[in-house]
Amino acid sequence: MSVTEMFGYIQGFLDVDQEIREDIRKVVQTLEQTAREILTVLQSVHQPSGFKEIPSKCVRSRDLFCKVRAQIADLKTKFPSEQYYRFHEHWRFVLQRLVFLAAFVVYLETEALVTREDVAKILGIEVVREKGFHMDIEDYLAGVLIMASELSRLAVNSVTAGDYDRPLRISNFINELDSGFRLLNLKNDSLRKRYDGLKYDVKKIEEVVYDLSIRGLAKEAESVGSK
Amino acid sequence: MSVTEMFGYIQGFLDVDQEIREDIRKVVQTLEQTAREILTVLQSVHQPSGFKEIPSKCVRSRDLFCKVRAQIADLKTKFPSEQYYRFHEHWRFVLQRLVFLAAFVVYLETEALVTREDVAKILGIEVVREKGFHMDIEDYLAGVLIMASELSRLAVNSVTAGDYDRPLRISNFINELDSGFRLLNLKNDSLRKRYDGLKYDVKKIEEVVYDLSIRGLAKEAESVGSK
Amino acid sequence: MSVTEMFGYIQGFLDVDQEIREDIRKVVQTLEQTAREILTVLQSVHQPSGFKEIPSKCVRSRDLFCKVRAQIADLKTKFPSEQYYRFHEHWRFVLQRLVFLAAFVVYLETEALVTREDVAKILGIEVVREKGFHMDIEDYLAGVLIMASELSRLAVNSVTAGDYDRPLRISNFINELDSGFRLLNLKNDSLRKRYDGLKYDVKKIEEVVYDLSIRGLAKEAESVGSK
Amino acid sequence: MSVTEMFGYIQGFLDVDQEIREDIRKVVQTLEQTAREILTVLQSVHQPSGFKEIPSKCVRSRDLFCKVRAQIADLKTKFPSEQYYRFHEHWRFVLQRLVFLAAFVVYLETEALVTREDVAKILGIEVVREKGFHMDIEDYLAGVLIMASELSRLAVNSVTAGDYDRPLRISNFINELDSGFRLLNLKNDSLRKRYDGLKYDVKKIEEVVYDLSIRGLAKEAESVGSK
Amino acid sequence: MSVTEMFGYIQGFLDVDQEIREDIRKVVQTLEQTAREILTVLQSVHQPSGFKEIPSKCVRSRDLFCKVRAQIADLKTKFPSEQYYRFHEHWRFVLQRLVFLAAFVVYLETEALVTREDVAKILGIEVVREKGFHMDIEDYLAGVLIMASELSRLAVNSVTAGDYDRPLRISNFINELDSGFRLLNLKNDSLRKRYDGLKYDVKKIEEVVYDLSIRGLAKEAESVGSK
Amino acid sequence: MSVTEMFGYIQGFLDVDQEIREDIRKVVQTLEQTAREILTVLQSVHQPSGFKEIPSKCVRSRDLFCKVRAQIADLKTKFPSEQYYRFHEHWRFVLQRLVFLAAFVVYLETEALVTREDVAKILGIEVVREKGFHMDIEDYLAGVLIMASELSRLAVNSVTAGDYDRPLRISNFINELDSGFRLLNLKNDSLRKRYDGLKYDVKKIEEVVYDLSIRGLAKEAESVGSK
Amino acid sequence: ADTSRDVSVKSSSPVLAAFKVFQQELDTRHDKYERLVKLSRDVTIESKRSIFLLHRVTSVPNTEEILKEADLKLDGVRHKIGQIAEELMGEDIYQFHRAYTPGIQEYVEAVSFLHYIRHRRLISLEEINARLVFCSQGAADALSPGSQVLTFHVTPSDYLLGVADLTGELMRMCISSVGNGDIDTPFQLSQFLRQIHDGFSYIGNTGPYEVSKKLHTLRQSLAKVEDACYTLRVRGSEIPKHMLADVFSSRTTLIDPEEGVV
Amino acid sequence: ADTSRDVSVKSSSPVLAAFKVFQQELDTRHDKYERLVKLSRDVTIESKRSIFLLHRVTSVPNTEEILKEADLKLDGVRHKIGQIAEELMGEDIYQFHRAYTPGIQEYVEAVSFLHYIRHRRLISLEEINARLVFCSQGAADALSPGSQVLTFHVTPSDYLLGVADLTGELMRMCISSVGNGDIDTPFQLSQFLRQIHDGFSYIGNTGPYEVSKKLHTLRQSLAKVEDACYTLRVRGSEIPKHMLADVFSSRTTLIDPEEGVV
Ligand SMILES: [Mn+2]
Ligand SMILES: [Mn+2]
Repeated sequence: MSVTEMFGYIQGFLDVDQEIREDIRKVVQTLEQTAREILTVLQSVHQPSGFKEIPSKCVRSRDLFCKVRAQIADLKTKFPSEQYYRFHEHWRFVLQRLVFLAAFVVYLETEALVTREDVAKILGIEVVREKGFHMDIEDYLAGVLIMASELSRLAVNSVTAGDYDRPLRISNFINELDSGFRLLNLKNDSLRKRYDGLKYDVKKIEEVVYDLSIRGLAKEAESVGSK
Repeated sequence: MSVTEMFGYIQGFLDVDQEIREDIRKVVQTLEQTAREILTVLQSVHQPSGFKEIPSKCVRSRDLFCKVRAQIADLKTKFPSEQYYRFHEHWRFVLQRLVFLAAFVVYLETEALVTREDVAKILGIEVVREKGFHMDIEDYLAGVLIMASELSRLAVNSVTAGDYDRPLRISNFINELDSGFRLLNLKNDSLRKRYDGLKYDVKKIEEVVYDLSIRGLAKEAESVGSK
Repeated sequence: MSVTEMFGYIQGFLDVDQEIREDIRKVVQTLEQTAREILTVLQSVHQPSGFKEIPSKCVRSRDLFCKVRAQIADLKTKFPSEQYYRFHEHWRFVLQRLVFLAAFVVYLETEALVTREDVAKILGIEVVREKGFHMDIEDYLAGVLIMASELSRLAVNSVTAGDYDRPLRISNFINELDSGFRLLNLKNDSLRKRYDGLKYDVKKIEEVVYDLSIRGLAKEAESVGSK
Repeated sequence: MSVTEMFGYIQGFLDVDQEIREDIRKVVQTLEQTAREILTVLQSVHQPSGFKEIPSKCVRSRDLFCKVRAQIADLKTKFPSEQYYRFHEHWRFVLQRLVFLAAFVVYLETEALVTREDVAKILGIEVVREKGFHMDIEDYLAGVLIMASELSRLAVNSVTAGDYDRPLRISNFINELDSGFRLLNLKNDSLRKRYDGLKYDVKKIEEVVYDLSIRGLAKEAESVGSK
Repeated sequence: MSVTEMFGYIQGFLDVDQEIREDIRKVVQTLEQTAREILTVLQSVHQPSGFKEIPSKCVRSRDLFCKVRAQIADLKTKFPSEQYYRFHEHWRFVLQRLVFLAAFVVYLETEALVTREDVAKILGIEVVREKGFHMDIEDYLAGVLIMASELSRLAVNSVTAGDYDRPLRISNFINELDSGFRLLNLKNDSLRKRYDGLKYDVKKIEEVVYDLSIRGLAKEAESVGSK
Repeated sequence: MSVTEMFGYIQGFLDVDQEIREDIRKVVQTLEQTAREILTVLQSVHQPSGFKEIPSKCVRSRDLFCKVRAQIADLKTKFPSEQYYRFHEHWRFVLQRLVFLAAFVVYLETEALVTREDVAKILGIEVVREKGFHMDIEDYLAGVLIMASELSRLAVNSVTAGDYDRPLRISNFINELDSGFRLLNLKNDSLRKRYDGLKYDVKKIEEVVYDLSIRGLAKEAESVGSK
Repeated sequence: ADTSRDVSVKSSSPVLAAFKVFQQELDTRHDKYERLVKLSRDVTIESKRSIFLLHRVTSVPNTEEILKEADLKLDGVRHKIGQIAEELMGEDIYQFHRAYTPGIQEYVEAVSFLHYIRHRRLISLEEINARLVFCSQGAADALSPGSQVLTFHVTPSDYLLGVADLTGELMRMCISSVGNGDIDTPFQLSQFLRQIHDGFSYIGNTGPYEVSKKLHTLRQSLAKVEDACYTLRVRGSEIPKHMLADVFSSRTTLIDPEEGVV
Repeated sequence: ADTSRDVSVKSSSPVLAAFKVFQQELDTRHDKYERLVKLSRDVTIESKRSIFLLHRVTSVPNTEEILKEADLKLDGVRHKIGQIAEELMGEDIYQFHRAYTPGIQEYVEAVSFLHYIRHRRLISLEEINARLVFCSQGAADALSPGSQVLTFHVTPSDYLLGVADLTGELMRMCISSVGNGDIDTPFQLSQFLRQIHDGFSYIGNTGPYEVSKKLHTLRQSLAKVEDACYTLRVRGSEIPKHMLADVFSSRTTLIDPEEGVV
């Protein structure tokens, strides 16, 4: 095989790789678009008027997650499933945002932490790597931490909207989350940094609960906390 | 000695250094794990229900410090004791966390500032550098400042838990600490930065006391302050 | 003049410059020490018991300002007076702290804003640049803003100490100051940032006044607020 | 599953990942050591005296590649083969060095470009990703480009050693290589950058040929060039 | 012990530390000054006229090293010898420069690599850490690498000055040095980076030898190279 | 118009912008491909055998420029013509390469500098901005400078190929170009940097001419050089 | 002989003739760029001063006076932008965009701040551009009725970047309002800022790169404003009912937390 | 009631009166700073153009003409520096130093380049300052013999930074000289550059921070110049003795390598 033939042959490989990346980029762009749409829907829960509409906003988001599943299904067709980590960087960012959005919807619906299994179901992907396009564990954790920060904002705005119970429930939830993370021996730099941010969220929410409690607006606090 | 011999000889030195660092890193990892465990035990004092359990939590922490002492004893065996500052960076971070935890336990037990001597005893290390693996003074101060920030959080959560006296006592303690630090002529950058954070803690706690006092919940404030 | 001579000549300049800076640094260190001492004296006004002792604390501070004047007099001898801005950065920080301390003393004594002229007198320096070591206007303003922040803390602690009139007077004073600052066109620099902080001080004091007024603890509050 | 259980479970995953990485790092270190040994053997070809010994040096290198194959075989056992790209960064650097060394040996033996298949054989890895630990195409190209730069050095040193024919042959070889690369549509940043370096190698070698030709030391140049 | 007493006590420690550092800084400044003087003396060897004066320049440098020894002797008195690594950063930079200068002088005198023992003697320090202020091995290596880069400049300027033999000798020397470094398994980042620079020096010098050899100016090249 | 409408409106702009850029990128890719093809054709002039084939290579290149013109015609349809500089960065790089190729062909054909008008014609674009997609003056100059560097390479390879006249003609040409560039006031940008490179090209060619003239291989050299 | 080689380049050379043209073309371009940079700096400074002036509205009784003064100041700025437009007449504006974009962004910030204070809504790009129509100076001399009209177009990117900075000023205004006992404004501002924040979230990373950098500051500003509203709400929750009428009659928003705010 | 609190601040308040004075003082200061920035930009651009002009000396027969033209251009720059001096009259120059230091450094670069070309030596700080003496504009009107004299002092730091940049231009000049067949200049330049390099090494890190940053570029420039001299030397080594007289009579430096250069 001459050098020219060899390089022609190699160019074939490179072309395939570049096409795959181009295809992935395009699908990821549509995913980002949908993620932004869901975000816009969910951000309205911070409006004073938005609190009553939480259920309907969740429903709307759930609808949009159908679109997400279709787009991820499309994404999966763009590359051999066992090369997940080869192209991981392309969708990593948007997937973390989607985990956040899914976790936020689930929290608003049930006030519980979405499991990795549930997120996988909502996004239409696998839990276990061996089965195909899956939920990377660090991305799952990153998404959950983004939600924690959103919840501290929600606690503040709940009070503004006159809902004095929600902050107490958020406080308990975030504390539980914090304990969970403390079990982990994080090495990953960006995740570690995000986790440091959680401490501020915990503190912020505690201060909200404090403000309510000193004014006698949170009589339930103790009963909730001590159960 | 030929150049080759000389460099072969030098490689020997470099290898030893590498191995020492590798060994230190491993022990430090176990220390970090134990530090996280102690933190988990102590975190519960911020819970409304946790206030009653402070004594028992302190006991549990004291138990875990046995483990810390064993691990630090192990750490000491990994390098010649007079080369403390050569490898200082490896354990600096975790040691400051451990000082914080020790200082926090002592505060919860006695509402007093742990001395450097006591910290050294709790961690199973020396006070004076000449005697071996010791308590570096800047690390001691850094740990104390971490505790100050934890106490401002505790003041807030005390109120939520209905304990209106504790914030006043914390306020006095923190003020004393602040005066102490004002005596110091700090040059060290990271320590100086941490110390600047202390001002916020002081202010935060004063505001908690204010909130109690304007609502007539802190009649003792003045009597405590004037003693 | 040969290249070597030329560089020798320039080196001469640089050496002199280095020496001057070294000398300045030393005097500035003593100034910082004195500033910390004055601060320690004045900090006690935040204590519940400290309110009665304000006059005596002011006297003590005034004494310490003698020391400051002597140290600044020393500082002046270290460099040609018309090169003030060449070395400005060295004393800028401490001078702002000293303006703050002087302004705080004057406020505690008279509840009025110290003028630039008065600060200059207290520090033993000139008002006008042409006359020698002088009070830079931005440093004066920065010092005043540090005091504003201290006053918001004082307003909070006054209430704790049971002095319900002081916050109202502070409120009026700070409002006047705020109006003054609104007249200025600041650059995007550290002074601008400090001035942004003033808004929070005003807000905090307004909250204190509000707390007092809704509890009927400050009848004057009403009259001030509604006129 | 409680949050605690869930996080405990997640920690398991994280631990496995970290152990794998630790294992890989260790094997990669031994590979780097062997790569340095091969390099030392091959470096002697740049010595005036080294030219006669090229065949024996190649034989010695071939021996050392046995060790490389054993080490890579070990590396393969450290992680599931389909997760190649997850851990790619760990061995990428050393693998490119090994490709360079293999390509250099093959060039010295045959004055031909090693094929990807041959490199894979020399390193004891697969060509096709599907079959297991394989020769990533970009790493192959990077290794070839490192060799090109080594050849420009060899051209220079050949002249010093009195071998005036070799530069001409290298020039033809490098030109062919350059044509090959020009067929590629490179996107990859680091590879593109390395490729830009090839232009300098081409130019350098042309200047060596020029130097020979203007001094009448390279009569064969034209005949070689026109075949 | 009250908090105030304790902090007063701590301030004592901090003061000692700061004084030590201040003292060290001053001595290091004088060392830097002397190092610059030696550099100025040695840089004249790059002048066309400077080549004849190499011996006298070496003598002058040797004289200045007396001053260095006195200054280092002074430095040693500034801190307890077993705390070398606590203050290492202060003199690290200047010590590497001094190693370079010593290595350069020794090379100019003997065309051999200075040993760590010799450097230690020239600088008046110990080889072994246990004996006191010693020659850190990485600093020794860094200094040697700085010299390598200076030698590539010297090779160029030798030719300009009409000395065609020196480059060949430098080339052999640098090649030997390169082989030596290849034995090392460098982890240290800054050292590794410096070592990468050595490759360019090797190449640069080879090109000088090439230029001489193709013009028949370096007939000795082969004989030297093959011995 | 509500805030939401306003952002929707702006989003519309951004979407259009994105699409335009995507379209431009695709056409630019095809242009880059064609540019590489032309380069491959022209590279062969550096081969000893290539000198005779220059005319035929130029013809082949001229053919490929038809393709370029078609592709640029396509590019023009992708955006409003008066917004050339909005998207300039996208084609800047490839356009400079194409100017280089056009200038190189014209030089090989006529040994004259292609005018801006001619380049514009070869690329099928305008000279004047007002008329549409045009030849930016800095891109034209950059392309010319790339050619200058190629010509210095050609001068070297001409000698290898036994053509001793060409370097002299190139020398005169490049000198004229250099004089032209000296008239310009450039900013500290990439063009300035490239122009600095021209000095090295001039120097290299001067060296070739010198080599020829001292060997009496170019009688014209003398006459040119001495007039 | 040193310079002998070069003399061979005759001054009649067509290459030199061409380069003389290039020289002029490049110098003209750079000079124009430089003039635009200077104009942009002027625009920036005067816009900043207008913003400072506008912040005074939260502390004086007569708002309208300040608004008028600010408008007058901005007329001066617009005059400068007119000079920019003059410079750009017949040019591809994107060629010089980098020279004047800082000034234009600051102007957008100032003018949208003024607009918000007066109308409590976001000024549109069209509204901004509508006021950037000028008579060309040359034509103005002739006073002819058909004098040439110059229009300056703020780009959507500059508009976005200016609005992103506006949020910082709105946050400052919010905090000042609370300090001055004004309770309506903070709630209004939090609504408005939230809308802008949601708008930017919607645009996300499809906008210019600088926007993503400013997004973080925007989020912080929003958080500060939301915190301020939160504080107003919790402290308002304590107000004794009987005090409402006589003490803080104007603070209607706080009367009854159950009624909801907005 | 929103603004009621603030009305209590009477406009007759001494605080407000004082701040009105501050306002004027700050604005005056900022305006002056801004004018200096603009003057500095002008100085920079014209100095750069002088440098470009001076590079033409290696390619034209009549050096003196270009030097005169450059001097004329620099007269214009000095006029601008005179305006800077005017602005700084009675001020602490270090207060505004940051505004005009880039321009002054560029001027030092240009004027020292011109000086080197003419005199082949380094201009001194005194020589530079000696030409920066102006008549104050006000006084110039009166044409009085005792009119006020303004002097501008380049600081040692600005001088050093300008000279550091000069080395880049000298390197360019060296390479051009080789390209133009001029062989004396490169060796002269390498000597001169080496002296400057040694001078900077001697100053080391005791100088201003920016110098240390420029030191790396200076080293690279020196290496390029030393390489050029090296090349001249090795290629010169091949010259056949019999060709010397008739072909390159002017290239005396290359005649006999043994004789040494310079
Ligand atoms: Mn702004
Ligand atoms: Mn320059």
